[in-house]
Amino acid sequence: MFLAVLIALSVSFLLILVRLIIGKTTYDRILAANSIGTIIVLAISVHGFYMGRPEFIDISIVYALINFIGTVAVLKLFDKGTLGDK
Amino acid sequence: MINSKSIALFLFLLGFWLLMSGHYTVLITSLGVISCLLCVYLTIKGNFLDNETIPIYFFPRLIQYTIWLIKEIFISNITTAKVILSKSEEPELFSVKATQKTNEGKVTYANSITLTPGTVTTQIKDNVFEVHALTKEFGDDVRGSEMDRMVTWLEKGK
Amino acid sequence: MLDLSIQIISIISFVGGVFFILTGSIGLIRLPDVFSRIHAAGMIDTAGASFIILGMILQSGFSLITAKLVFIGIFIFFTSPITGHVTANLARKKGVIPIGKTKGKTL
Amino acid sequence: MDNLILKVCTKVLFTPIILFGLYVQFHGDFGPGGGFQAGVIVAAAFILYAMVFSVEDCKVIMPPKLNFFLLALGAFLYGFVGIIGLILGDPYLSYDVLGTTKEAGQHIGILLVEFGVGLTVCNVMISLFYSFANFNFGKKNND
Repeated sequence: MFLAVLIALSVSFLLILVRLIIGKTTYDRILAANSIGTIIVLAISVHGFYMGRPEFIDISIVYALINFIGTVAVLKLFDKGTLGDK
Repeated sequence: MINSKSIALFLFLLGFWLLMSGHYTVLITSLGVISCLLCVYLTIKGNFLDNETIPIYFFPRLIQYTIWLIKEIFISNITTAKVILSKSEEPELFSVKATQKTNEGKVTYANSITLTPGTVTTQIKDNVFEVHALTKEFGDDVRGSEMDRMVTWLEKGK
Repeated sequence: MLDLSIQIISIISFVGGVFFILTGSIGLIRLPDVFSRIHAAGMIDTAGASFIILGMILQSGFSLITAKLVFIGIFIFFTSPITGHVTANLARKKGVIPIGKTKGKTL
Repeated sequence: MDNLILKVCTKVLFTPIILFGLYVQFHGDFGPGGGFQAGVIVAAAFILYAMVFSVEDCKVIMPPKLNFFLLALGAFLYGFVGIIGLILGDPYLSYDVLGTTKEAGQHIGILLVEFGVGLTVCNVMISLFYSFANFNFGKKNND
């Protein structure tokens, strides 16, 4: 059952990867990267259950965190051209 | 320095720690209490321990609001799935007025709009929100301003 | 009996989550512009994630793992609208014109 | 970034992220984690705050002087725990002599060394961000 969910998550990962590659605008790519992040967060915790080691969930919390902060950083870089104040 | 907000934030963080930890020895739990105190101290030092950080007056009505919001999210998810699969999207852009007074109320309203798929807040200026909707029905839902009334009700507290 | 029904509910919940995630990714490819695609991404973040997390909660039984799964759910629910809004806001500010009609005065 | 939603939500998220980092720090010997990851998570909270508000606002919470002091303190703690073992007649960085029993000594030693690593990593990340944040990537300001 967990394996089936993992396979479905990989299929949707590949589908979103298509959007990430064809892109058009930068915002499409950022959006697709953020969605891939969410998929990976889910995949890490499902994989933890599949392997019988649910302490993998800590890692997926960290991944969700880094996904959010990374998206904010990329958006700020496109907005201002720098991460600081200038 | 020690007021209702700092105590509420401390209790919230302590609950978070105890739920995460799972090892209730004296050493680890006392380290947890020190960590929570450090976090509260950082907010006081950075001078941002205000109603936006921890809106305590939201709490009495928060559970009822969350249940209502989850119901809305579920309904609009099904509608969005139908729209995507049946290729019947006709996006539109419009602006609505928000009746909330405070920043935290406005942010809750804007986040609730974005959290229900089918509608996205694109810009905020004072109390006018610009909203992008996937179809006309979603737009009508936002213009009918049921969510606005719910958030204003949440904001009033007890 | 109870065990079996919990298993069945958890499988239904996984199927629902997978359905919403696949629909969201199809929408992410098929919809015409950035602003519409944000709705599809929001669907992955809300319905997809919460159904799969619900399925895992039912599988794990009641323990501290449940609390951590709930934290992931709350965190995703908290950050998904922020990134969605900021992306839309930036695209709008940089002059991406949305497809479709605009009603009344916009900002 | 001048965005109301981002500002309010960063204020809300700041303390839980730091607390999660400290959780990873102190539970390093029970599950995945440890000093290095914890330091990066805590630093990520500061970096998020500095990006959304401004570097100056972040310097109110973590002044550069305190930052350098903590950076050095972490490395000092690591070395100091090692040298205690050396003084008490064991090899460098052996934890057995720190507590009354061997087990307790191991626990305290690992906790202290990991704390030193976390402190150093966190403050190195923050000071790197302070140094390079205002670097302009060849793009003009357009607002």
